[in-house]
Amino acid sequence: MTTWEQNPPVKLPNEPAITPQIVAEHGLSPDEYQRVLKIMGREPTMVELGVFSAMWSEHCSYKSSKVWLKKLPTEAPWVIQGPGENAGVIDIGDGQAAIFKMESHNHPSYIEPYQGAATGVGGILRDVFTMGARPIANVNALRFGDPEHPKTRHLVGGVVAGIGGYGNCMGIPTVAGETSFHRAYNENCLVNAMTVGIARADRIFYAAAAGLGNPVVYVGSKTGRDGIHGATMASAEFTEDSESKRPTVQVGDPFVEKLLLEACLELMETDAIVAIQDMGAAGLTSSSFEMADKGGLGLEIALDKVPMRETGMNPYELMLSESQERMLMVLKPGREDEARRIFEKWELDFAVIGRLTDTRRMVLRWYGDVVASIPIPPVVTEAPVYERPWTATPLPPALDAATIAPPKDYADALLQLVGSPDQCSKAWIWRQYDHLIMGNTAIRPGGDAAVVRVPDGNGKALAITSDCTPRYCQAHPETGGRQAVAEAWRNLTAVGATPLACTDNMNFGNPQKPEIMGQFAGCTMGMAEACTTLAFPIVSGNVSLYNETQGRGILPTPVIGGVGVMKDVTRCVDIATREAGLVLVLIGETRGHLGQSIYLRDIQGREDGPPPPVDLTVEKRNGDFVRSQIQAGHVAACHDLSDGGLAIALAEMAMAGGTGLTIAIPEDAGCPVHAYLFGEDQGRYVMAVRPAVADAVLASAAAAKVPATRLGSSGGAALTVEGVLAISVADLRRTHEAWLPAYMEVRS
Amino acid sequence: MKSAVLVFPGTNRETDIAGAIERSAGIKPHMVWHGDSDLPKVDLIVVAGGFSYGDYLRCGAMAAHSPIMREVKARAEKGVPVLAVCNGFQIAAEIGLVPGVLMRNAHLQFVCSDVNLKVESSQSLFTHRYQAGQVIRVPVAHAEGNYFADDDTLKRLEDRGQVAFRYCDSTGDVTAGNPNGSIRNIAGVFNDTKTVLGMMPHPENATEALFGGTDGKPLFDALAAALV
Amino acid sequence: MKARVHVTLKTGVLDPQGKAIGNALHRLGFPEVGDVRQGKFIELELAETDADRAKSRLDEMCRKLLANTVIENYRIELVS
Amino acid sequence: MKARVHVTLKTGVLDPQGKAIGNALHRLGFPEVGDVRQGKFIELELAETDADRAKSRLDEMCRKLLANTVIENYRIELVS
Ligand SMILES: Nc1ncnc2c1ncn2[C@@H]1O[C@H](COP(=O)(O)OP(=O)(O)O)[C@@H](O)[C@H]1O
Ligand SMILES: [Mg+2]
Repeated sequence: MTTWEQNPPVKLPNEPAITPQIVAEHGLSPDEYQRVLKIMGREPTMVELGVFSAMWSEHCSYKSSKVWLKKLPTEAPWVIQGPGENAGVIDIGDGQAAIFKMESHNHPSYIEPYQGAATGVGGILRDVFTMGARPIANVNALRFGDPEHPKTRHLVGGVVAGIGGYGNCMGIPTVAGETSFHRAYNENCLVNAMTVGIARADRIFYAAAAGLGNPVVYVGSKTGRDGIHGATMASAEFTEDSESKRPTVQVGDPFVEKLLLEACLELMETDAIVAIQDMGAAGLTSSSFEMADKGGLGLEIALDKVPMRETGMNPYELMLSESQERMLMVLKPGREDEARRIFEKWELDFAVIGRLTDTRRMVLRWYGDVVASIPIPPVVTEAPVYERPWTATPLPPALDAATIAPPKDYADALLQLVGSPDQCSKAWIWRQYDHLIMGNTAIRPGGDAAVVRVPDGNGKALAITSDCTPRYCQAHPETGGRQAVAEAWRNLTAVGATPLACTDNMNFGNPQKPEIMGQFAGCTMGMAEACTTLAFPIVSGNVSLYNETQGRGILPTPVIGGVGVMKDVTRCVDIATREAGLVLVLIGETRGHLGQSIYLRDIQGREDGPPPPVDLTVEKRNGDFVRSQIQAGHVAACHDLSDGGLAIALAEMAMAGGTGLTIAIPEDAGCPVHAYLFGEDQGRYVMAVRPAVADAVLASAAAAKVPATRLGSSGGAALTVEGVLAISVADLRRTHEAWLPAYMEVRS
Repeated sequence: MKSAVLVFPGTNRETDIAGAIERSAGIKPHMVWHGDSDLPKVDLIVVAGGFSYGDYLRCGAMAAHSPIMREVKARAEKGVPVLAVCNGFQIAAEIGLVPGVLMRNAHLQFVCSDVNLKVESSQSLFTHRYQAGQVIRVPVAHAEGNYFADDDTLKRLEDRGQVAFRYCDSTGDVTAGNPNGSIRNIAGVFNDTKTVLGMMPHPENATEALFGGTDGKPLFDALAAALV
Repeated sequence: MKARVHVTLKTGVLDPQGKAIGNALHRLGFPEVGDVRQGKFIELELAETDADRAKSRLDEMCRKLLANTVIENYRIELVS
Repeated sequence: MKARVHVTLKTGVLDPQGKAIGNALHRLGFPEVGDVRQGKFIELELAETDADRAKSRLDEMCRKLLANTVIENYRIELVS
């Protein structure tokens, strides 16, 4: 028996009685509140209620998604740490580890695009450096509403500036991403940020607290009233009155985060840290519970010791604040001064705020009084988990390409596509991101995957990409989930890298609707299958639900962030065909699948049909072949085929290299010309092969039973499909580069 | 060549430039924390890129007033060469080591991109490995690189050959290719003894073939050759 | 007519700029400086002679563009 | 004591931010807007009770840090 049980916690001045309304405002259902009462054995105080509300929010507890996430494969011999820590960790050789994760900041970015996106980047960076890694690359996956929607331009401008503003100041290159537009995101844009870092494989830092009596230390910025209820906000569907939730947006300070990064890495050079955890969503609450729970210990915190930015703050606010740029650490006993000196050198706050106990309770004190005392294990183990009802989306009936009209003019159609919002150059975006700092960027944004040399890594590099095709996921979630993983794997392969593992960001609508839950279930099953077959496990991830406004949900968007390794960075290739005389070889089988294609949507104005099937065995066979040819040095440029099919891929290669390409459609194509050019069959690549080895490459493809077609060659100043179209590379480029800057020029 | 690279809170391109120096000079520079009391005796002082003190008030303004910059200024006045890149240029301009100021980019956005630069003068210890008029390709990465100086200053700079680099297109046309609105396309300037070079572009990120090309390397080679 | 608009961060919103300026002033030997907040200040010429109408138009400009009312307050002042 | 400092670009110095705001206002349907200039606005708390001394200290702060007098003017105002 500890004293708190005889003396229930002290109430705060003016503390309201807990009414059903207050419970509801904390996002807890009546059932969930009953659980709270059972765990506590009495009515909670407001501070305690706030803690439960944060810990049991969708964002922190994964209550709707947990049962499905368990189905994802998370292991491989090279996985050091799978999901469950701040970020995933994989072995990349030479005693080094890559640490990475993706995270969403969708709702905050919609409300305040600059700060929402900026603090999203700040949050994911902390997740990675809290584990001991120096971040080496940032990635951003963005989904916006219809370009014609009055808010879209403002969101694009703010989000891009915010991502750049934070990453640039931190000095971490932003090297890859994706950006697309669809009316389904009109009221719910998606901002997913990923960070990849490098650490010594034998010096990874974890969150599990250990050592009875050890000091618990707060470092970083002071705590203010920002983002109180942020965690619950991220889990609540938007309604008309979301305006009233506005003040919950946090402001980031990338300069302080840069100092925090350097200070943490400096302290990590010593052996003073026992455990470390960043304060992200639900701030001090989730970080302290996570540390204590993982270590099977209790924690006593003197909240009055927390560095505060404002006067008059109370324990409730301190526990729920989402002020940025803060960390919680457990130190070895007696190492406080050493740590303090480092943080003070970097002009950061440092405070010993508590101790580890063996009570397995979270005891919060305020100037001596106990204001909350919560048993830790049940908050975690008895957190609600829902097996929400779900209904599967049936596979739409097949669409015969022959029933879909060819374009009136092939050249016009291709120009229209390369200049469309989704297919146009995103250079306007990545030019605002410092993608060159650190001097390790071998392949810049604009190709398939970015390639970044690993510092002190014996010439090895990481390939990094993010991918998802939401319209496929909408049409058939399982295929869409499979495709997202396959495309990420393919993009890594296309630069010559060996895909190792991925992180995911599951963005969906309201999981309480069976069709939406069915999308989640379907995508997860598809992803699981693809990850297993491709030996590409998920090592970290994030779920963002309730991306829904007035009953309209977003397209299901399970974004995959993939990481692969190249032993020798000099072997990587990009998509640019820079020289004449290269032989263009199409790898994979072309059936002319037009269902859910970009051609169908953007040229024919139809969003129907099934997505292209993904045969994972074929995917792996084709990809392994392509990689082997790149690594052997036979390939000068390579591009996978995705949105817009062969025609778009060739156009992108020609534009990137500034050289023309000429191909002929094979006689035995087996499908109409427009299906051959724009079909989105999976598992395909175009390789630009060095002429001297072209025959040998085709012969080894045949030996490996990989379909390979000699399409034509590079040279001249135009992209030519014999008898079908000819467009100068200059015209392609002009069109490709025009849309986004012109659109953003009219800034609002 | 003994060199020192200054590190302020928020500096973030110090490793890039230290790498470039080491590749050319074969010796690692001293990394000097802004709070360290003394600056080692070196042949070259480098003020690197980044966001010193967050650059929240005006780029370079806060770092310019640090004690170590007072020392840098004193050494520069005695003739010790100073290379000030990007945020370093902003700091150097703030304390008057080089003329002019750097304002917000005209388009108001951060810009990271390769640019073409025309080498205006090969008569300096920084540029003697280039030919005058040569066009080189190196990246920029900044939000406040819009160079400005009044007419008198500009006239003086031009008359004395103190413009080091100008933005241009691939043919060397210096009325094109301006990424930030800089007056007269000025990308880098010398002090009047040509011992201090302030420039916005990052030659350090163009010193390896696979990572941005090698057009920035002659600048470091030149320093390494001159300052033995 | 000439107008001035002041845009400031709402109380409680972190002001990294103000904080950095305060720290810098301390380092430069101004220990008397306490809290510092930074804001924006915009001067506009208006082809409008009616003060009321000008004010209501300025108010609209602030809400639409000049201020981000999620985190900022604004104040309008007519100068002449 | 509380003080306000306004830092503005000198006339003749190009103000891209002001220009961009002006253009954006035109596009948003405010054709009555003419010239726009943007400046900074800094509010400081001072542990100082003598107005003259405060002013001279503020002047020093402006010259040393808050304004770049090559391109900017500043104006000091004591509020209370
Ligand atoms: N927001 C962004 N930030 C950085 N790079 C981006 C962004 N959006 C798109 N890109 C880059 O543009 C290129 C094309 O993107 P995408 O069409 O999605 O490629 P893919 O079809 O190969 O997945 C990629 O190199 C990608 O990294
Ligand atoms: Mg691709």
